[in-house]
Amino acid sequence: MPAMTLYDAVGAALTEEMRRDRSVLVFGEGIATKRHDLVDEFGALRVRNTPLAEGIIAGTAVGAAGSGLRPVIDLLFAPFLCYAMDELVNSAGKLRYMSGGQFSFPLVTLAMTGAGWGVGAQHNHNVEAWFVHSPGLKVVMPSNPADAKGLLKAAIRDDNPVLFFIDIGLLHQPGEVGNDELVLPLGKASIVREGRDVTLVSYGKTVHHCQQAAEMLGSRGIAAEVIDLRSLKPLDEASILASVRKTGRLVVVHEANRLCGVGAEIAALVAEEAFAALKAPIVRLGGPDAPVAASYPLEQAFVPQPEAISAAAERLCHRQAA
Amino acid sequence: MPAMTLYDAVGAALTEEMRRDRSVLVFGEGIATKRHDLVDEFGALRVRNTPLAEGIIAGTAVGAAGSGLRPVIDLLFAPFLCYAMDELVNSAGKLRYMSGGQFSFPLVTLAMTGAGWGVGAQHNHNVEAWFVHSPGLKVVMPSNPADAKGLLKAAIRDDNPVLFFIDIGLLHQPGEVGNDELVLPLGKASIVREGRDVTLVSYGKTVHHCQQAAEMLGSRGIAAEVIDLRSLKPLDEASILASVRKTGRLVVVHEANRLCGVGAEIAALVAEEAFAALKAPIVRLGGPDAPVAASYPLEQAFVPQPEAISAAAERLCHRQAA
Amino acid sequence: MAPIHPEIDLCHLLEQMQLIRAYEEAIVTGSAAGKFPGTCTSVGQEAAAVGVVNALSGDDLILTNHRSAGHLLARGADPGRLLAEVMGRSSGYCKGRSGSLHISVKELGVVLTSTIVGAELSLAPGVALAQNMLERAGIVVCFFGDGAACEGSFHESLNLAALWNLPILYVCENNQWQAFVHRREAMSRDHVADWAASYGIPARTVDGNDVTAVLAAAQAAAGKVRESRRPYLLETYTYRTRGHFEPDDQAYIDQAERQSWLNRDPIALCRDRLVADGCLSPGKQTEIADRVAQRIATAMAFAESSPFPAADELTRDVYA
Amino acid sequence: MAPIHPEIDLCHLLEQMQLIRAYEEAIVTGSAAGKFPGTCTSVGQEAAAVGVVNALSGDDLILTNHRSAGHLLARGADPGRLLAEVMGRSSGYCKGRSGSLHISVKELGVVLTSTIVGAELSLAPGVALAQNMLERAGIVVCFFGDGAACEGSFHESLNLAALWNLPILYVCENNQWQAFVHRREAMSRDHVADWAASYGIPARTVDGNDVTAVLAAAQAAAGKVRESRRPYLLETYTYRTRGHFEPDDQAYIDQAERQSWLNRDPIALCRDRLVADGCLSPGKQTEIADRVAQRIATAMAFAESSPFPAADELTRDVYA
Ligand SMILES: Cc1ncc(C[n+]2csc(CCOP(=O)(O)OP(=O)(O)O)c2C)c(N)n1
Ligand SMILES: Cc1ncc(C[n+]2csc(CCOP(=O)(O)OP(=O)(O)O)c2C)c(N)n1
Ligand SMILES: [Mg+2]
Ligand SMILES: [Mg+2]
Repeated sequence: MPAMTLYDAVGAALTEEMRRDRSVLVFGEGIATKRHDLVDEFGALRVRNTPLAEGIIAGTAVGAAGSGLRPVIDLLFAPFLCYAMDELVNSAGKLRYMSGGQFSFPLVTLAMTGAGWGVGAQHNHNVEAWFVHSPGLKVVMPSNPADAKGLLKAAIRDDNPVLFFIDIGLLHQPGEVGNDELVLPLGKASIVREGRDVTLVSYGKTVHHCQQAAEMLGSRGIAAEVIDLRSLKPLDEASILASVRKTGRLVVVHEANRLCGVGAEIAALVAEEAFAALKAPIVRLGGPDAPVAASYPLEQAFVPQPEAISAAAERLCHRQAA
Repeated sequence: MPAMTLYDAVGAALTEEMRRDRSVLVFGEGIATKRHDLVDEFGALRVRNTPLAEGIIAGTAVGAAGSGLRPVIDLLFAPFLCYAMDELVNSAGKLRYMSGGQFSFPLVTLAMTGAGWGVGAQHNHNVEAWFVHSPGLKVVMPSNPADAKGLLKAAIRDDNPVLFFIDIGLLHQPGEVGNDELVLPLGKASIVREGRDVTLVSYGKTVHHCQQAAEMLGSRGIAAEVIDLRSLKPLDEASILASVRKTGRLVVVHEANRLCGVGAEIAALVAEEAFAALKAPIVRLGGPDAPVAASYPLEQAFVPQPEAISAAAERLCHRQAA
Repeated sequence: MAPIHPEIDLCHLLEQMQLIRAYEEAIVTGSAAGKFPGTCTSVGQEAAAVGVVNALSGDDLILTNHRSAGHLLARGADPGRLLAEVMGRSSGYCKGRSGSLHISVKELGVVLTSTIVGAELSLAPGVALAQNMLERAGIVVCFFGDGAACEGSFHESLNLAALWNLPILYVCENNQWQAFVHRREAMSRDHVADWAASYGIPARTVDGNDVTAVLAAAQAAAGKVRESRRPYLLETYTYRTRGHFEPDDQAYIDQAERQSWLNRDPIALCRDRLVADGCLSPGKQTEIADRVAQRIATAMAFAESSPFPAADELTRDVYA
Repeated sequence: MAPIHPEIDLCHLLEQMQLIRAYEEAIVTGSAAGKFPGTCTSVGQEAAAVGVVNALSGDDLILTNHRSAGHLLARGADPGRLLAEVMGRSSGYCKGRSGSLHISVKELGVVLTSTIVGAELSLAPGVALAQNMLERAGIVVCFFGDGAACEGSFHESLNLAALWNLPILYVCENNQWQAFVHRREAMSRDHVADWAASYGIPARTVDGNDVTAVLAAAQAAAGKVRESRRPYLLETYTYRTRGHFEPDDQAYIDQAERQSWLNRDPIALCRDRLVADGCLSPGKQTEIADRVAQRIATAMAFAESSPFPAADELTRDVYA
C-alpha cells in the first residue's frame, strides 16, 4: 500500500468524491491556491477561493447544501469556527428539524486543531465537543491518513452536516492508504489493540499516545485495549461498553479541555451503562482549563503523554489487585 | 422579604452595582428601552441601546473590559451567542493568558435560555456547556430571583468574563429577595434540601423539578438531597462529592442536551473521585440530541420532568436494596 | 389607474393585502386571548410584501425571516396551514416545530427561513450558487430588515454576491424599527441602499407603502437580476405599525411618527386610488372583504381542530 | 527634502525601517534553520508601519494583528523581548505564551493583539469607548489588513464607531494579499477606503511605500480624529513581498506584480531621496547599518539565552 500524509489523503478523498458526484464542490480561504490539482481537474467553479469571512463561507455552504449541492468547506483552524457558529449550529444543525424535515444539509466542514505548530490558542483549540453537544451535527476526527480518507468519503456522502477535524500534529505524517475506494462508516470505532485488563479510549493524535502507553503497559504485564473513536457523533457506544464490560477499567484520553469534553461524555456513558462491570474509578486525561500557549514546552505539556496514560492505567490495575 | 421576579432581581443588581462603581455600564439591543429606569438614574452614556450586531456588542465589551471599564451586555437569547463566539471565546477567554497576564476582562454577558415561551430552537438552546468547556470563562445560571441578584452582583465584581444565563421559564416568577446587598460567591453550590439516600444535582428551572421529585420520593420513604449548582464554572466539586459520598447515588438533571453537557462533567467527576462511594450507576437526565420544537407539548417533553426524576432516583435506590 | 403589468390586477393585490391584515389581526386577537403564542406581525408593511412577491416568477426562490406572513400569503401559502404552524399543530407547514418565527414552505419556493437576524443574508449566496451550478433559471429573493443590515453578515453577503455574480435580489424592508430600537439609534445612515453602492451593487429605495410603486420597482429589479445574473438591492421604506412581537405596549414609540405613517396606510392608499380611478365599486369591496373573512374563518377552524404533534416527533427529522 | 514634522528626523524613520527589515530577516534565517517557528513578516510594508506609528502621541493606543513587528518596533519595542516571544521564552513580552502572532505590549500602548483576523476591528470600539468614558485623551489606532476588511466585524465596527462618535483611526494595510488569496479574488472593490465612505467616515488611500507620504497622511488623519473625536479610515496601499508565513514558496504569486512593487521598495525609496537631498552621507549610512546590526545581534543573543517557561506556567494567568 502506498504511503501518503493525512493532507494528501484528504486530497485523494476530495478527488475521488468530486469525480463520482458532480454536485460536490469545495471552497475556502486559499483552497484553490493550495489544492491547485483540484482546480486543474474540476475547474474554477467547483474549487473556489473565497473572501476572508468564515461566516459567509459557512452560510453559503449551508444554503448550497439545502439547495441540492454537496459543499466541502475548509475553515482552516478550529478557533475560526467561532465566526461560523451561527451558520453551523443555528442553520445547518437546526433548519432540517425546525422545517419539519423539508431540507437536508449534506455539508462537510474541515478544520485543523491541536498541538504541533506552536501557534498558540487562537489556532490550537480543540472544540469538537461543542458540536457533539449541538443537535443535528456529526463530528469526525481521524487519527491516520487511511481513516481520514475513508471517513471523509463517508462524510461527503452523508446527508447531514459533518464537522471534520484534522489534528495538526498528524497532518504531515505519512501512513499507508489503500488505493481502493474504501468508505468508512461514521459511528464505528476501531479497536486498534486488543487487551483484557484496561480500556484506553481516545481519538486524534492521542490514539498514538495510547498505543505507546499500551506498549509500556504490555511490558509490565498489563494488556490494554485501545479504542480509536474516529467518529465522536454518532459515537460507537456499543464498542466502548463492550470493551469496558470486558476489562472493567477505563481511561479516556484527549487533548481537548477536560471540562465537558468528549471524555466526560464517555465516562458518564460508562458510569451509567456499564457500572456493574467497573472495577475501578474512571480516569479522564485531557487538557487543563487553560488556553494553549505557543511556547513549545508548554504546548507539549498540554497534551496527555504516553507516560501519564500508562501510569494512570497501571494505578487502576493495581488498585483492583490491592 | 419583598417578592420580585428574576427580571427585576437582575435590574436591582444592575442598579446597586452601577451606584457602587462608576465603571459599570450596560448595553445591548434594546436594554435602554426596556430598562429605562436605569437610563433615568445613570444617563444615556452608561445605559445604551446598540445596533443589532451581537459580534460588535461583545467585542466592544471585551475591548472596554480590557481597558478599565466593567461592561454588562445583554445578548438576549442564548443562540444569538453564536454571533459573539469569537469575541467571547477567542478574545475574552484567551487574551489574558496569551498576553502573559497583561489584561483582565471584567465583563458580564447576559443571555436567556430554556423552555417556556414556545419560540423554538433558535431562541431556546441551552449552550452553557460550551463555555464551561472553553478556558478563561466563568458560567453562572441561577434558579431563583434571590440567587440571580446575589450572583449577578458577584459576577459584576469578578475580574473575569462571566456568562450569566437566565432561564426563560423562571424570568417572570416571583421569589423573595432580601433588601440587603447580598453578594453570593461564584463557585458555591446551594444544598436546597438535605437527604441521605440519593443526590439530585441540577441548575436553573430543573432545580425546581428536582425539588418536586424529592417531595414525591419523600412520600415513598426516600430522602433525596437536592443540590443547586448556581455556578457551572467554577464548579463546586466539593459539595457534589461530599453529597455523593454520603448518599452513594447520583442523578444529574438539566435541560441542555445530554451529550457533552454539564451532566456529563459531573458524572465523570463523581465516577473518578467518589467511585468507591457509589452504590448504583449514575443517571443523567437531559435533553435529547435534537433541537427544541416551538410546539408546546414537544417543548415541554424536552425538559426532564419531576416524575421522570423521581422514577430514576427510585430505581437507583431499589437497585441497591435488591 | 391601470395595472402596471398586463397580467396583474391591482384589485388582486388589494385583496392579498387585506388577507394579510386579517390574518395578522386574527393572530393578535387569538394570542391576546391566550389561545396561542404571539407573533411578529407585518401590519403596515403589506404593500412591501405584496409588491415584491407579485413581481416574481414561480421558479424564483424566497428567503424570509421572523416577520414572514406577508411574504408567505402573497406567495400563495394556505392561511390554515400557517395558523396551524403558529399554534404548533402537526398540520402546520413545519409540523408545528417552527411556530411562527421560521416558517419555510419548500413547495412554494420559500426556503431556509431562519429567525436569526442576519441568517437569511448568510444563506442566500449558497442558494443562488446552487441555482447557478445546477443551471436553474429562478433568481433568489432575500428579504431582510434594517436591523439585519447592521449584522456583519450583510457585508459578507453583499461582498460575496458581487464578487461571484450571484443572482440575488436583496430586499431590505426598512420599517424604522429593530425590535425596541429605532433605526436611528442603530444605523450610521438612514438608508440601507446607501450601503449597497459601495459593493458595486445597484440599489434603489422605494416608498414601501405604495403597492404599485413597490411592484414596479421590484419588477424592474428582478428583471435586472434575471438578465445580468448579478445582485441588486431594493429598499422598501415602510413602517411597523404594531409592536415588535405580540403583545407589545409600544410605550417606547414616537406617536407622531407612527401617526404620520398610519396616515399612509398601504391598504387605504391602494383602495382610495382604486376607488378614485373607478376600479373598485362598493359591491366589489364587500365581496373582497367577505372572501377574506371567510378564508380566515376557515383557516382558523382548520388550525384549531388540528392535533398537536405526537410525542415521538420529539426526535424525528433531526438527522437525514 | 525637509522632514514633514519639525520633530521628526527622516533619517530616524529610515533607521526604524531598516531595523524592522533586519529583524524580519533574522527571523527568516533563524526559522529556516529550524531554530524557532516562522512568522508573518512585514517585509515590504515597513513604510506603512513607520509612517503611521510616528504620527501618534505617546498616549494613543494601538491595536495590531498577526503581522505586527513593524508596528511594535516603530513604537519602541525591544527587539530582544520580541524575539524571545517569537521563540516562546519566558522573557518575551507575553512570557512566551503568545509566540509571534498576538504580541501585546501594554506599557507601550499596544493592547489586545489578536490573531483572529477581524478581531482588532471588533475590539477597537470598546477600547475607544473606555478612552471616552474614562476621559483619556489618547486616540485608538486600529491596524488591520485588506483581508480583515472582508470580515463582518469590519461593517459592525465602522457602523458603531460612526454612530457612537468613537475616536478611532482605522488603518487598513492593503498589501494585496489575504494569505494565499489575492485581494482581487476576495474584494468586490479595489480599495477598502471606498467602503468607509458609506458610513459617513472620512477616508483616504495613501501610497504605503512612501514613508513621508504615509507620515503626512497619518498626521492629518490622527489630528482629525483627535479633534473631532470621530473615526477616520486611512488605507496604506502596499505589498507583502515575502510569503504569508515563513516558509512560503510563493509559487502562487504573480511575479510581474511582485517585481513592480519590489522596484518601489520603501527603504530604498526613502534612502535614495535622502541621498538625493544630501541628507544622508555614506558615513551616516554605515553608522545606521552598524547600529541596526548590533541591536539585532544583541537581541538575538538575549532571546536565545532566555529560558523557556517553567511547567507551572501552563495554568497561570488563565483567571484574574
Ligand atoms: C441574531 C439575532 N439577534 C437578535 C434577535 C432578536 N430579534 C428578533 S427580530 C429583531 C429585530 C429585527 O429588526 P429588523 O431586522 O429591522 O427586522 P424587523 O423586525 O423590523 O422586521 C430582533 C432584535 C434575533 N432573532 N437574532
Ligand atoms: C478569522 C481568521 N481567519 C483566517 C485566519 C488565517 N489567516 C491569518 S492571516 C490571514 C490573512 C490576512 O489577510 P489580511 O487581513 O489582508 O492581512 P495580511 O496578512 O495581508 O497582513 C489569514 C487568512 C485567521 N487568523 N483568522
Ligand atoms: Mg426593522
Ligand atoms: Mg492583506
